[in-house]
Amino acid sequence: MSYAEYLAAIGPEIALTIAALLVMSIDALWPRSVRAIPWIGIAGLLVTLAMLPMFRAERVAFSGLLVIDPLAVLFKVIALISVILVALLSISHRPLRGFHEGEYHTLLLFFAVGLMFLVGAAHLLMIYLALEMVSLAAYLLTGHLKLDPRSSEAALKYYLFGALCSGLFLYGASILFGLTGTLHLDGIAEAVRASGLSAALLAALVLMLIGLGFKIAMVPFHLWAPDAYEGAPTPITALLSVASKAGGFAVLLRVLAVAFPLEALDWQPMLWVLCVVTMSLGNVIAVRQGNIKRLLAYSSIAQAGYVLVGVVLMRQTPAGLPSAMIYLIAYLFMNIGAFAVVIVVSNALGSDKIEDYRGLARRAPLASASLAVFLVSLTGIPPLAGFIGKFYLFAATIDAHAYWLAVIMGVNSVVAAFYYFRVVRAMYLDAGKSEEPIGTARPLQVAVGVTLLGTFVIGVWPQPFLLFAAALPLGF
Amino acid sequence: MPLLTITTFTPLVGLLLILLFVDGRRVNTVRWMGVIFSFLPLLLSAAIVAVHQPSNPDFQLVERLSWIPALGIEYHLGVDGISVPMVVLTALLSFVAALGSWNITDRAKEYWIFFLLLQVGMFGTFVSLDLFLFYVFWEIVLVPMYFLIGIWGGPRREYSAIKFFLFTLVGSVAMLIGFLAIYFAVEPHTFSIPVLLGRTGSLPHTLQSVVFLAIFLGFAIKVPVVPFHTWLPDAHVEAPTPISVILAGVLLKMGTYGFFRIGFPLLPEGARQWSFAFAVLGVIGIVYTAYVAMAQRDFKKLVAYSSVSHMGFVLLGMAGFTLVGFSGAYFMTVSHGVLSGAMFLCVGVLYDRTHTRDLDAFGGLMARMPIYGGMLILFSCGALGLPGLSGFVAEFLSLLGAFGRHPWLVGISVLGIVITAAFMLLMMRRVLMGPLNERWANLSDISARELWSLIPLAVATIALGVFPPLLMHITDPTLARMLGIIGFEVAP
Amino acid sequence: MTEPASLLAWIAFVCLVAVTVGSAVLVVTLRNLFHAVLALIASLLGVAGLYLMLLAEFVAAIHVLIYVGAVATLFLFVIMLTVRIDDAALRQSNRQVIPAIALCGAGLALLLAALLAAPWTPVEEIRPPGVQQIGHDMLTTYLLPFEVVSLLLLVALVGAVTLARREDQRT
Amino acid sequence: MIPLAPFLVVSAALVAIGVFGALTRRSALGILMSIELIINAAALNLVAFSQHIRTSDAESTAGQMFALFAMAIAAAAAAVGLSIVICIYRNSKTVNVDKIDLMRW
Amino acid sequence: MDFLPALIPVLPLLAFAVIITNGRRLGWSACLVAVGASLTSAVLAALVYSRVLLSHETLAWSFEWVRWGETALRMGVRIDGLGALMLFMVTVVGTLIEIYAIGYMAGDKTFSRFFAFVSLFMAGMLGLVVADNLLLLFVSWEIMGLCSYFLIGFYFHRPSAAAAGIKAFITTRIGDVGLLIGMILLWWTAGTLRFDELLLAVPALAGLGDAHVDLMLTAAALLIFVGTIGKSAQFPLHVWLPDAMEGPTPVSALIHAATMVAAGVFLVARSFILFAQFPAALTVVAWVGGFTALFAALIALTQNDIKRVLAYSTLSQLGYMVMALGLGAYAAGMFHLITHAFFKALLFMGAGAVIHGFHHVQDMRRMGGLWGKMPWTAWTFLVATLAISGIPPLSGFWSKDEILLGAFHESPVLWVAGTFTAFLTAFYMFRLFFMTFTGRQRDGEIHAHESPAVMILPLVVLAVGAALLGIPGSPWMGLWVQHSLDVPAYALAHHHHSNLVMGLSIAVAVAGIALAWLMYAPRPTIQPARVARAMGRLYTLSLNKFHIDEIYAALIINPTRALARGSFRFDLGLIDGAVNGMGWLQRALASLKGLFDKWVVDGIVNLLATIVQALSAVFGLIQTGRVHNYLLLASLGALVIACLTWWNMG
Repeated sequence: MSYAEYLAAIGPEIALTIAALLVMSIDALWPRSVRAIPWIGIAGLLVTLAMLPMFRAERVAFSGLLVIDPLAVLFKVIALISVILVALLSISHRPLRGFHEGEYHTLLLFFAVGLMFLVGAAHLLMIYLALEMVSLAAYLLTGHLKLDPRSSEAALKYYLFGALCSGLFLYGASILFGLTGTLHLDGIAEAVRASGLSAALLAALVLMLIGLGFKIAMVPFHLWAPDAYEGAPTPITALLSVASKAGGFAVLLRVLAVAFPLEALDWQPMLWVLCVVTMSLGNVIAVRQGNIKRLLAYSSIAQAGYVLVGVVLMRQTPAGLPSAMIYLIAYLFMNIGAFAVVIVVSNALGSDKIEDYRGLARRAPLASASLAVFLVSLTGIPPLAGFIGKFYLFAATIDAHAYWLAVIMGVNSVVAAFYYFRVVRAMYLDAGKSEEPIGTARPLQVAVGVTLLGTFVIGVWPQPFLLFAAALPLGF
Repeated sequence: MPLLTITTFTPLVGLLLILLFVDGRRVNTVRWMGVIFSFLPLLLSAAIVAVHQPSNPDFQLVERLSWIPALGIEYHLGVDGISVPMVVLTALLSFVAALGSWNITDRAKEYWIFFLLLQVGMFGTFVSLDLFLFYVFWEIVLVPMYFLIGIWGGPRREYSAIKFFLFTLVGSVAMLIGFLAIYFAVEPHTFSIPVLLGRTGSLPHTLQSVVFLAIFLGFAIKVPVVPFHTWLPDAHVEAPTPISVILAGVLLKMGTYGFFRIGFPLLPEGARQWSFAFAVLGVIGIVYTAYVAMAQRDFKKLVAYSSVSHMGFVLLGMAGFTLVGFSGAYFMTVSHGVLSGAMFLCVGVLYDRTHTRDLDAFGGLMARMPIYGGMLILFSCGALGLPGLSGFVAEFLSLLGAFGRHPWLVGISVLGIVITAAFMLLMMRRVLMGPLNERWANLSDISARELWSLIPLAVATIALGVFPPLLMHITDPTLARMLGIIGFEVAP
Repeated sequence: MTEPASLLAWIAFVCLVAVTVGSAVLVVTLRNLFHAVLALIASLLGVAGLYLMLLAEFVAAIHVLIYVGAVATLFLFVIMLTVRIDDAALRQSNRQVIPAIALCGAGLALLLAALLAAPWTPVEEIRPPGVQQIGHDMLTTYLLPFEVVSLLLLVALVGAVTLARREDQRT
Repeated sequence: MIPLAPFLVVSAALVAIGVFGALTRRSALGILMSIELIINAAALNLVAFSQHIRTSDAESTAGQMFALFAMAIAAAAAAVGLSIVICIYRNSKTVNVDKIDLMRW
Repeated sequence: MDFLPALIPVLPLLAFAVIITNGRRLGWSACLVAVGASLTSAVLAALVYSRVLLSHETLAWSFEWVRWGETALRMGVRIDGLGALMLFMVTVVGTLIEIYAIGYMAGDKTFSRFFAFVSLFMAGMLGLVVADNLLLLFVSWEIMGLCSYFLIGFYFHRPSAAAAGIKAFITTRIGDVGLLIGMILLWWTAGTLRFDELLLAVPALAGLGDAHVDLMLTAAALLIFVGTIGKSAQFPLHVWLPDAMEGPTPVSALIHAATMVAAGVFLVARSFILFAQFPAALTVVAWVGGFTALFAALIALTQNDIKRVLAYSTLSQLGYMVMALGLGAYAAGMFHLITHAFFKALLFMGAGAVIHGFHHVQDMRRMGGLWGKMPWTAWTFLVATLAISGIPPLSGFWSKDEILLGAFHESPVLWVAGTFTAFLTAFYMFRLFFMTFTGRQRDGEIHAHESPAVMILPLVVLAVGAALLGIPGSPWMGLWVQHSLDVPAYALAHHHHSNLVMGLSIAVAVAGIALAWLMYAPRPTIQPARVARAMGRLYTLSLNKFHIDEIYAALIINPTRALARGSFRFDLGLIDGAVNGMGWLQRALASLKGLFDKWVVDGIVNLLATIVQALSAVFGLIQTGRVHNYLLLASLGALVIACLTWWNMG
């Protein structure tokens, strides 16, 4: 592998690492320039994002360790966009201001690097390594506000749960290595096809599923999510709910689609059950949540359930995978937008209780209108992004004749509407205690603007996004 | 000249203008812009009626743009015999409701924004020929309606608003599943209604009946059909007057229009299998809600239950599968739109003055408000099916149509007519007749603005009642062809 | 084909397994955390011995270096910092013991059943790759993980220092 | 030489003990130690497999390489874990998992 | 020029529109507009019916009203002999009553509204008479029903008037609904609603001998008769007519004596082709008519309110007409309708004059000796009373005699009942006359006065009509009226004259008058009070109208109201469960019984919402906040997944 090929394979990752190191050193050498650090980080991310199209050529790099294919590129785009937005959110998040911002943004960038490796990894070692890197960065970022007991408690729970799950994932990977004699996913697939179904293979799959399930907060491995989301600083909650979840989905897709061919081990019924339980439990518990971050946590668990529907059906219908992809893209904009507004409110009111959102419409018309748009889009009402995502998922279920799944999804979206609209009701229908308006910091306005634009554009003109998502060949 | 797109999106232009350029505090400018942008579609709908040739049953003024080729979805608009009257009715009632919203000053800017968005959704639903586009416009109506009921409504507005929203959402999810089942059942997959019209008749019968059930649920909640009707009284009682006019006058019609446009023509076999259940639900709707209406103390709830009862006729008329039945059902859709809209305006006029809707609180108002009394009597007579007004023509044609297949059900439904007459007259007596309740000694009669919003409706009721071909010459060719597609017409 | 394991090797293996599993049980049951860490060290040493049995000397050496040297001492420091005297008396395991025992027992049984019945393809003679082979692969095929692990360690370093540092020492 | 099976049993036992420890230890440190055990067991498993099963010559060192990286990562994870434990100690003066339930329902 | 007949109903309609829109400006002159309109239409009608009666031709004109696909509904006018006669009666009586009303209603502040509704009513009645198909007939039928509701409830500040209005409208509505179903059934079997086409279609269908078709047509006939029972207040839907007396007297005269109540009879006559083909339908009609006649006469005996007596007498006479039609004596029935319209209108107007003069007191027991004070009213009243009692040569005798003749030939039982009713009629009519006009004025302080000229004139004209109108229908002029009805071939053969029947009816009438003279003359020989005690139970039964109102209240009205309340509670409770609220949740979870109550009381819809809340609370609890619980649950979950998949795969 000549150095030119190195550069060609992981060019963007290298650029981002340089940016991260730059941010770290500037913070170390010129502490006074702390205002500029976040913008440098964002610039680095933007450059990497710009480089992505040049590095789109499909290839297998590092003798099979890393692969560049449409799935990887799409998820890199999702990862980078979400980290940029989170960085924007973090700038004006009051508790974070002046509290080790340098380290915070360094970790954020490394998190992004880890994510880019994760989505590209096609080798068990590489997957485990990237998984751990992302997780470690996530634990540290969650616990960043170390003076606030909630943040460190969140980090502890997140860490303990994550460490156990990744330990079991490693053990599962070792069994898989033992069965197949290779760590490359496609090598594993051939060996598995040859050897066929065995109890050990199932054990390996379940154990690995623990690790991946933890990452996408799938029931029963979602228990850490509500506390972690509530405790973590809000930008990080957004990061966890979108970026780390998207990374988890990328690996899950790659492992399930490549390493475990259906002929050998039919994992669809298992995933079907998990998907239904995730969707329903997430929606049902969210109904009685009083804290907006916890509510969005359960909603994010439920959304993971919806995306899983696409994963479950990806072998039955060509619409399976693209529908999961388009839903993830739509979900990115809706969710981060919602968290952006949560930050605006918590900066002004200092609380995340839904009661404190009463009468917000009069105090911050723009912010509450955009939160209303995000919540309505999460419910799946046209002409917004959420609807296109949900519609395509419904199309997949009907095309795959999974009528029961469609009905369950329908019921879930109705239950979801109930708690999303509880927030809308608090903002618009109930009367607030005070009237004085709430201002929004500039970076937050940019973040809300971008996400709002994303939600409307995907909703009204989804064609380019559908083409982009549909570019994923089934067997990749 | 894309007349349909302009009509549908004029309110949107108004909305954006108000949103971006008008300051919330200048209520007067907001009001005037709102009314103007509600009036423009009325002119445009007149233009549509002028351009549309009733004799040709095909889709006219068709506008076709490819929107999401990846899924084969097009931005496909068009009108025919059964959508033109709906567009006119929507335009008329929106203008009347806009007039009715004149004295809403609390958060006026938001009110008009939601009101205009509502109009976009309604117009879009009636002119779209692509199932996906239909669904999009169908759902757009939901959110503004939630806010309009939720913010400007009565004491229990939150409960009613969320109930309305969830009910309709359940229906639309079922409908979405139904549309997708049709989309995938037809080779090559398409959402466009004109293409599906010829094709879906030949689908396997079991599929058709199951899909029809799903789509039926979606429309039945909106119509509403009896077991799914409980959201209507709450939504009406709590909604501000102009919004109840729109809710009763137009939103209910989206359900019935759905049956005309999608339910029956696309799934004839399914419709035929469920025709008896359809008729039974219709009759239950007529008789049961008439009885419930009789027990009402609240004026608005009485009118709300009576409108559910009238929609029962639409179901009964369609279940007959005869051309006269379909014409009668469609006639009832339009006539009920006019009548219930007017009735709600009357309730509103009284509520604005007395701030109570309790029927027992009124009495002898005929002496104080003779013109209002006259109007209320005219519309109540229309509602109870007095010949010479549009209500009777609709009821007569529907029953005539349904008699062929369901003679006994028609017999039972007639009981509903008697009970409707009873509670309408009881209402008239409690409000207008009897000794003048001294609390209302100084009530002012109906104002010019309120009168001028009622007069077009009165003219419409009388005109349709005396000379039905005014509407039927537009709908007749289209319904005839639709029945041809459905393929089985029973005797006259 | 390597000759069947000599008696001596089996005895050594059994001792090592006893040490490892025994101290592992101690780790999870000892009430005093300090003793638990010592048991942990013993267990890790046992594992290192097993590596030697598998003729993976380099892995054994690294294992001892990292675990016994770094990780165990780190644990000791943190225990010193956080565990107060009166903590030792507390019953260390909580109410979940019974369900935990049942769960782990069942899990272990199922796992063993699955593993032992699996179609392993054991090779006749063990020709373990030497250190030289590992070194060569580390910098050729596995160069990328090598670099990425360094980034990971950097992340861990930056993060751990940020969190653990006492706040008042504002530089 | 010792066949493969005993090694699998040992590592499975260690994993079971590790999970048991994670579930029952009241102190966060206890849980950390148990998790270390699990990771070691997995590494042992890897090395055992890399010695015993036939692999393509390109991947002859895969098992050991994975074990090595796993150890490095475990060390890093331990460091992060312990720093979080210290944070928790500073904030709520205890590392006892039973008492750390500020956020529930 | 043949659309001329179409103008007849339109003129009063225009008058109605004019008066209702600018009622204030017109004020008193509204009556001129109304009377003018009815006069012009009377003249037009005269032109029309004179041409039709003299030259035996039928004028017809129609236009296409509604079209769907190929079938179309044509609407229009058709005047034949029957129509002509009705036109003559309606226009003459109607105009006279309007003139009378000018006097009677003078001074009432809602003067213009009264004439507006009277004009609308005239339009409805004329529309009914000239209609060439059942649908236009039904339309005008309902418009008349509405006017009767408004005119009965004209003094709307009086709660009893409003209640009577509703009672009238609902009861007639029940009848109308029967007619509606009958029309639809007819359309589905005969394929048309136009009378001329029915004349051809019905015999053809009956000829087929298909049992099903016969059944359908008989059902249609009976359903149409239900309409008549409603509108012409036959038993059992007669309860509304006596209460309708709450309205002003001109209204009672116009609507509840002459025209509207006769509409039911006219309907049967118009669609007689349907009844004639099926004897079963005819016998039902006959018996209902006969029974109503007898039943109403019995009640009239004991009534003390002057207008109530006349109301029951109208009921009785209508029963006669329906019986006549039922017996096939088509011409006799219609001739009686014409003559009855004249003398009953006169009786009501006379009573109105009495009430007007007697300061709105209607109780006969306080009257007496008004002959001296109101000579004109008394004379005209006497003529009418003689006519209704069937004393030759007045019109009542000829028409009633024809009916009894028909009854004599067809069904002896009905003939006996008819004759006995004739006796009762003569008795109660003269009881009324003697109590009102002869003897001393029992209530001293009310000094009655004669009515103004504008009221007297119509009385006199009608008196002349009541007297002489019998002649054209009597054998002296060769039954001209009956023949001009161009009795359709299908009507039963005309019966030859029988002296026995004529003699007996005269005798019965004279006996009735004599008995009345004995009981109620200035010096009664038989004390009515003693007779009342003697009759005992029968008297009290007849006094409170055989408790029909109470029976209906118990059987129909209250159960309907209870059903309505029940449905509303059902709607609120079972389906909607509006009674929700989170408080229920905690208690409901406590007890299974609570859950049952929840399901029944809270309703399906809100139960779903509550179940979701309950589940949410339960599942929310697994988030205990303690990490090791999470770990336990997670590993448990993993194990369960593994086992399930293995079991599923295995």
